[in-house]
Amino acid sequence: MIEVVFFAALRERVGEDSLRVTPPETVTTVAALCDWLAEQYPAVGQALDATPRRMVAINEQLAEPDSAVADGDTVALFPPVTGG
Amino acid sequence: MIEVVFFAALRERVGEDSLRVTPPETVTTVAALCDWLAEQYPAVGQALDATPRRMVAINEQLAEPDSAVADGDTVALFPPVTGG
Amino acid sequence: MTRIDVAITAEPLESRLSSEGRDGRSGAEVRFSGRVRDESGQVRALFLEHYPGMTERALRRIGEHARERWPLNAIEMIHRVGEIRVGEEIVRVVVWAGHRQAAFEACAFLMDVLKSQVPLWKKELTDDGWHWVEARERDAEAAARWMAPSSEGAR
Amino acid sequence: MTRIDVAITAEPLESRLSSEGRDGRSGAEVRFSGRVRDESGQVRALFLEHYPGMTERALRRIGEHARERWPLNAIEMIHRVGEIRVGEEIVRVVVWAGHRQAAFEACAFLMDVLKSQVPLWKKELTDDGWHWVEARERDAEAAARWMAPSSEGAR
Repeated sequence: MIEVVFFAALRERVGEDSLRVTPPETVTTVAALCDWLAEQYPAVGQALDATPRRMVAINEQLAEPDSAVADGDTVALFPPVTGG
Repeated sequence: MIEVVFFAALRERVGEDSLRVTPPETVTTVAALCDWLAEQYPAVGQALDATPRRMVAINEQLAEPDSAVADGDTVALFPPVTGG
Repeated sequence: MTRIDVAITAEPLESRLSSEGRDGRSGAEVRFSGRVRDESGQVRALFLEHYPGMTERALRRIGEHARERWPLNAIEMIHRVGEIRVGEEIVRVVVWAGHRQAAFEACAFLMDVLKSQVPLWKKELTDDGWHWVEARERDAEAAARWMAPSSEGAR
Repeated sequence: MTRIDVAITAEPLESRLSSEGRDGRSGAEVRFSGRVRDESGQVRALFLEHYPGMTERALRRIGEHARERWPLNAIEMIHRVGEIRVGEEIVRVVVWAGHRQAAFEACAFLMDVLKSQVPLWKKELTDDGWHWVEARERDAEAAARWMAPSSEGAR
């Protein structure tokens, strides 16, 4: 199982704070996970399309679209940060 | 008349806070004033020799050795500053 | 060892004193305070969202990068979250070092990297309602300059 | 117009609050505090001499240079004189601006120029008695980098 969490504008567009999902074993990267989520959850697909510039963190560390995801990970998707 | 004021190590070496002097008309620059002071006041000459790196201000504005000095000016001589 | 203190708080930062660093080691203290600006005269309030846990870890991580890169004695980073009014302090970064240049550079580095890598998001309230603030290209560029080969030396 | 406040005081700076700049104009406040360091564990106290009148004018003048060079909202410079103990604040420079980069640069500029152009002299008390502190080449170089053609733009 993978926990997917959303923040800020992306969270509002998805309409959920988080999803617990179990994608097929072929989903091994962040990019593949996003593609799979978009297929399974149309609201997520639309929210991702509406947020073309995105950042990702795996287990609370910044990561890239081609970073590996594995069972048990927490994957956070969010718009570019605007703190400070 | 020109008022010459000294600060910090230079003041201590001269042994005076200030001198009021009336140099001859040929003394028209800071450098010439220092040379003339050194001749007239051996203590000042020794203090200037002991302070080869010096700064100068004319009427409270930083100046250079070849800056012009005139009757009525206040000329300050001091070692490089060390504030902050 | 360089002390690193980080905090995320929903309370006004104005009421928090920073550690004093009056130990005779730190000749230089550089402090940055960011306040809510009202550029257009239209911002009523700001709301700051964060990623509990990761935000604090990310702050600590950038502090660790700074202390690898400059000789520092202590770092403090506090960021406010929740609703904030115009004029209030939103972030405070304080760096103590033996010499001022390291303190200035590390403090500027921390702010630049914070703005592009630490999970925090701003929402503005104007007469039209709440809007998420867009990330600025300028902030990404400010962070990128610390990654240039010429300014390397971190690890 | 950029407000410039300067002060020379024989009282502890720790007891002086800086103006707050909470007007909604200033997103960025950068503050430098310099404290008496005890590098060798041998400094008992420091004594600061100044040139009454000129010191204040020189501080104001470098503030004017800074406000010509960067878009700033306010500048505050306070320098302590007389006898000061290890750990106490000797100088505080605060810059308020709309954006952080101008505030960081102006504050670093003010400190560099203060250290090489403002009439203030330090004397240290060690076990051997009082000694005048020698000016450091590093400080002259730090000030000179702001005068380089590539960083021109002042006047």
